[in-house]
Amino acid sequence: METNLALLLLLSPFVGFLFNVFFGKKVSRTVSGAIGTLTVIVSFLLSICFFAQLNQNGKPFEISLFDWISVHNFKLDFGILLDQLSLLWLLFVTGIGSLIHLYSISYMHDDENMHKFFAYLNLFVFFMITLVVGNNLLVMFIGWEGVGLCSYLLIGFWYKNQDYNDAAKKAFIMNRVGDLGFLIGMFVIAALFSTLNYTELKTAIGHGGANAVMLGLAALCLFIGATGKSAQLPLYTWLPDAMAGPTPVSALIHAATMVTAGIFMVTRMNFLFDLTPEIQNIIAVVGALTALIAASIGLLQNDIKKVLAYSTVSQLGLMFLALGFGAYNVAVFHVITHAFFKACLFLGSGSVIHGLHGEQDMRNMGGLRKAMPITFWTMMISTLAIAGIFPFAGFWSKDEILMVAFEHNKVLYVIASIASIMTAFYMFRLMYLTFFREFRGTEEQKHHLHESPSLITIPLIVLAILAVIGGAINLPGSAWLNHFLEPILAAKHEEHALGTHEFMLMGIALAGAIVGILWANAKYIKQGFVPKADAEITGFNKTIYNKYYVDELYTFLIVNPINGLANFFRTTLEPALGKVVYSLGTAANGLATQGKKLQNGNIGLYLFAFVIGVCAIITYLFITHIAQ
Amino acid sequence: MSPILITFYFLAAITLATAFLTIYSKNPIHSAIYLVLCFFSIAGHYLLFNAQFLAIVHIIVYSGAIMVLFLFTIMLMNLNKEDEVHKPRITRLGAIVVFILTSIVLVTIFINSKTIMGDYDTSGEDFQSIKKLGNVLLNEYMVPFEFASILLLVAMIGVVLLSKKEKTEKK
Amino acid sequence: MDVTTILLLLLMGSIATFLAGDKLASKVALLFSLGALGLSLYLLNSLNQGANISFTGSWIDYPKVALAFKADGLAMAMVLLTTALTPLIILSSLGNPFNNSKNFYALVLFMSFAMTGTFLAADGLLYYIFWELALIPIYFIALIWGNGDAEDRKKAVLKFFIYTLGGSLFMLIAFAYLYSKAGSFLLEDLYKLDLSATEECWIFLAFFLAYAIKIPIIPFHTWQAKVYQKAPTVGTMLLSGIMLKMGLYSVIRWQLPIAPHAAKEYMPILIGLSIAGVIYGSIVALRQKDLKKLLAYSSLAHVGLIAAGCYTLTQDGLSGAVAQMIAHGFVIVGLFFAAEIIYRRYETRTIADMGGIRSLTPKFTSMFMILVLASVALPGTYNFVGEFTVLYSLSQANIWYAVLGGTTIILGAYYMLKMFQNVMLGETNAKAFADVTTTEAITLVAIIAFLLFFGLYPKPITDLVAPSIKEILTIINN
Amino acid sequence: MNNILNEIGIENYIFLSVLLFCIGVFGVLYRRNAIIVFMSIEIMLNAVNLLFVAFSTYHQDAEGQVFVFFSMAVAAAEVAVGLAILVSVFRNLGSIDIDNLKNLKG
Repeated sequence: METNLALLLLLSPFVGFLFNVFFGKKVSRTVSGAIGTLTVIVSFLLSICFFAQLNQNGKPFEISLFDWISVHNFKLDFGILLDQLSLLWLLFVTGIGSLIHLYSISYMHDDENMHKFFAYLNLFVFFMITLVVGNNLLVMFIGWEGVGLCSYLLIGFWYKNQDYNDAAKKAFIMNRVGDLGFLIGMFVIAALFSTLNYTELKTAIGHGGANAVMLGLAALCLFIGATGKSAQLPLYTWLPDAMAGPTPVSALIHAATMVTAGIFMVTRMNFLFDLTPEIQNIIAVVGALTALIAASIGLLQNDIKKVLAYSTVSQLGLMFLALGFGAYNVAVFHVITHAFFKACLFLGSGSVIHGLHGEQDMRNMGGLRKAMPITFWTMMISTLAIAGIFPFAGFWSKDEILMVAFEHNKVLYVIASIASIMTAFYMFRLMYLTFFREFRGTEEQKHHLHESPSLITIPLIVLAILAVIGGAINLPGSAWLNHFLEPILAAKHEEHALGTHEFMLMGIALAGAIVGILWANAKYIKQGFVPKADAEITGFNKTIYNKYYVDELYTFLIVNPINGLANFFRTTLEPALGKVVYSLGTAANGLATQGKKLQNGNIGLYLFAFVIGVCAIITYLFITHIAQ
Repeated sequence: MSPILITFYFLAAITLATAFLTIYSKNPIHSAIYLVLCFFSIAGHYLLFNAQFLAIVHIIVYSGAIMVLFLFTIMLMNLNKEDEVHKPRITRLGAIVVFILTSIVLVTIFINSKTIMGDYDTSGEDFQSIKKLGNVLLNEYMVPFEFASILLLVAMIGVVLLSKKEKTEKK
Repeated sequence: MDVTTILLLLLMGSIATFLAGDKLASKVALLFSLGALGLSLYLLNSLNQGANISFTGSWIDYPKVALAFKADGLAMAMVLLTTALTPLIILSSLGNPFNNSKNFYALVLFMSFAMTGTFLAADGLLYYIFWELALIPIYFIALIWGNGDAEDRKKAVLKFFIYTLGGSLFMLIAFAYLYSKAGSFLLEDLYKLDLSATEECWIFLAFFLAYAIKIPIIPFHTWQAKVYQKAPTVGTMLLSGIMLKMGLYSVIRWQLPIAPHAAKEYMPILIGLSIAGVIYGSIVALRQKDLKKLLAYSSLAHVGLIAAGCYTLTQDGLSGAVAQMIAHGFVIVGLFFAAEIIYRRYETRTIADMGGIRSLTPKFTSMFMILVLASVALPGTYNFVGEFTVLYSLSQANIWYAVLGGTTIILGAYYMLKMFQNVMLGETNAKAFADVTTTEAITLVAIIAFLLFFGLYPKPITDLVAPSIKEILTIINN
Repeated sequence: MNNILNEIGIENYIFLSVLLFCIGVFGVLYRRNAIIVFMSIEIMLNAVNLLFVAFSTYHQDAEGQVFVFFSMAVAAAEVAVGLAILVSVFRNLGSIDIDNLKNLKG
């Protein structure tokens, strides 16, 4: 029974995918959307069932479905593991997934390929569930690559625009760089422990005795995989470009779920990372730097979705910071709250874009507060949450990260704090530019301003509520999440007793957030500043606006050399190699030409050659005869 | 020196001299005549061996038939003039060098190989009379003998065909 | 009932196709190829039940050549690859009108016959005969029914023919030498031979030359791209789908067990060359303007990885290589067929002339997409199973092999997706593009179904192949 | 009957034959006139024939003489055909200078 339910949980979105692929075109758009949504809701409900069951007996549920790949030292089966971590992820993946599916029914209604959209979305949920529920690394890898594929398909959903396709391709390829790291990490682990199964690995690693260098290598490689999927330095540049996809996609894949896969994986393998402090340090530094750099880029972006994208990168950086300190539960906490408010923000921005018929540039927005009150209020709540204002969800989770940072490393703490001040600033900049003062768009657009339909606003409201109360799952003191995750995490983490120390840190964080907000307020409300047109941006601002020219740098350092090499190979080396082969033939030809000259038809010459040859042969025979 | 040895040297000298002159004369007719002399001297050698049958056949076939053919051909081609251009000097030099080389090689080989000295067997049997040869030819070598006749026949037909005027090709 | 029946059936099919006349040729050929597929499945079944389906008979007394066919799991896997791909290839060609189609299809079946023989032969000379026999039909197929400028084609095909033949002659020399040592060409006798180190080196190199050209491993690949481009798509499929595998299979069956010590000694160089091929092929593919040439270079990259797997001399490497061979055989046939489908409609193979096909033909797009993804070894496709196992075996030998070989998953994604984007996506092309016909769809769906099924459940093939590989490995390690 | 070789010695005949043969070779190389070349060939054949007869006597056996007989038959046929060819060459080319006969040139 449980097996069947687990299979249903896994396969339900896949059924939705199949339906939409084969019949989606025949049924009406609403039906295809409804079925797509329903299948995800089924998974969500089942996740709740399993969750309730786990809460009761605390026993993880693990089954092996069939043998998959076998190599000489171990067999890999295709198995499902439903434990605390995977169920937690399942809950918010399918939960937020259902909301976003619901939202998409309305959002994508005018698109002729809506059934495809839902097919891909369902496929994504399926792969995401696979990623989460797999009982070994390789099954996770299926999901890992699968969500990458869906991300590719959905970023390039409007495939007629080659820029979007480029963005999709970029996302896929950068992810694949990480995937190679993941693969290598798996190879190292498999070579060391002859298994990829989590439970077996945990015991095996627990026994110790493994080569520390190899363990470090494995951890590093896995982390490289995580940087690809979770958009960390140096592989983060694909995520802002990924905003080319439809907004629900950005909300679901590039904010709430897929990009957290890296955190999931690191948390999953926490017993490995705990043994490799050097790698943990690297993770922490990478996370902090990512948070800072992405936040600073976000300061000056004018595309509403780009701002959110950099915000996502920055928040992911904070989560990795926590992971680097071994505070897995804190990272998971932030993942969950972040999923709530970031999804809400993206959906809200989608609602705005929907209302403005595709306009994404904040310079052409403004004053939408009155026209779109629900969107405004839900987004406002989420913005407060992400800025870390008490008592919204983001406050609690972010505060914990900062506290952990403070404990371990003061420098990283400062960096993270600066990043969160920046976050507060750019988020409120976004809000002010979008919703306050007068509308700056065309008359035509102004005329059509309207609040979005209820299918769009309901998910917004739900998510906004969650953004308010989400912090409750791990309030200091009660710390339900910490307890819940205890069986998963190898190392025990001490509770933060709420002393003065902690209150002071909370106060500092809150003050920082308020400083950021006031700064934004002064600049965009009081002064009424509107960002300049692209051409007028100068100086350091220009560097930031152009994302520190990192894309250009990558193009210059990696893409161009490879393309140059490809051109060199194609135009120079290939023909040269071909010529080498041909030269054998040419040599034979030359020999023949020379040989032909001997055959000149001169009988006298032939006779000479003949006689001399006879003499030579006779002499040879004679000499060998004598020698005997 | 026995008379026989003197005869041998005499004949050998004639053979070599005429053979050389055959090649050396500029006029083909002269060459042919020297060649006839050469053949006759070789027939003399055969007689020295007491091979009468061969000597006769040799004179008939070579001096009679083959040389007549040569002479006829020379006359047919009207080659009795001394109009032949000699080969380039280098070729002639080369020919001489090769001649010497070949001679040296062959002579050295025969010198170096086991020379047979002293008494030679004399079985006393008759082995080269016409009667004996006829027996051998028509018993043991009957088939090759018949083939030789076929060869000559074919050669004859071939010659006729070859020397026929090729009317069809000219058209 | 033994494996000779398959060979006979294919040979008879070839003759029957020739006699059937131009109108019926394709149908007769299809029928016989399906028959061969059925027969090989039946034989596979009896092999699984423990029946002996090998065949040994005498043929020539002096030199001693036996008519020996060895049908173990490995050989049967390759035979099945051949007999399964042949009907698909014939099916794929039904949309093309060929002049003299009776000759064409007879040659296709004959080639299938020769390749099957190569996979089965257990006698050196017999094997060599089949090996060279396979070259003749493809030469004519590419020469007579190929595309592009006739002079250019002639040059490319002649180069291919002489080049591969030249390489094979070294193998013949090696066989002659082995015969002088063993007094027999039989596989088992050759396995038992005790060669000195120098002898092994020379034998190994002679074999290597033959196989490196056929596979091809860089820098012996120069014939490949041009021939793939110039040959008719059916020829390209036969070449890339099956014929390349002849080289790889022979490495496992002949080269490694006969000269194991040399293989061990040269291992770093061999793997290095193979991996260089992976990277080189991928990079060259990036900038190809011709669709078929791009696929040719992608094929170069993939077979490089397979060869690297073979030369690791481990259980994983070999079984991964076999899996990858089969997967690559299917996927490359599918991809070339996709290129052909586009060619049928647009009459071009230049990537720049395509674009925007997706909006016109959703079904074809999906199938093409799946093939592209299989080619970049997305988990869930059989290619992933192969690539994973091969890379794993490489990582066991040296982690850097796996890192360098693994660049294929990045570069492969790069060039394949770039190609897909330029061919299928973008603004709608003004030209009409009819969606796939039924036969085209059947062919593609069959390939995709195979790849996906075994991608999730590769056990049957792994189990089939594993005993033979174990046997070969014991010979290698003795 | 006394063996004649007892008085002359086989080696004399061998040297004679060798020299005669070499003169033939020399003629073949030295002359351009095809007829003379043919004559040289005849000289070489005769050199061999002479040796045959000498050895026939040496062995006291008829076989050598039989071979001379056959060799003569072949020589006769050869000369007949050869001369016929020369005649036809002369008719076509107007010359029998072997340096002019270059039709074999590849």
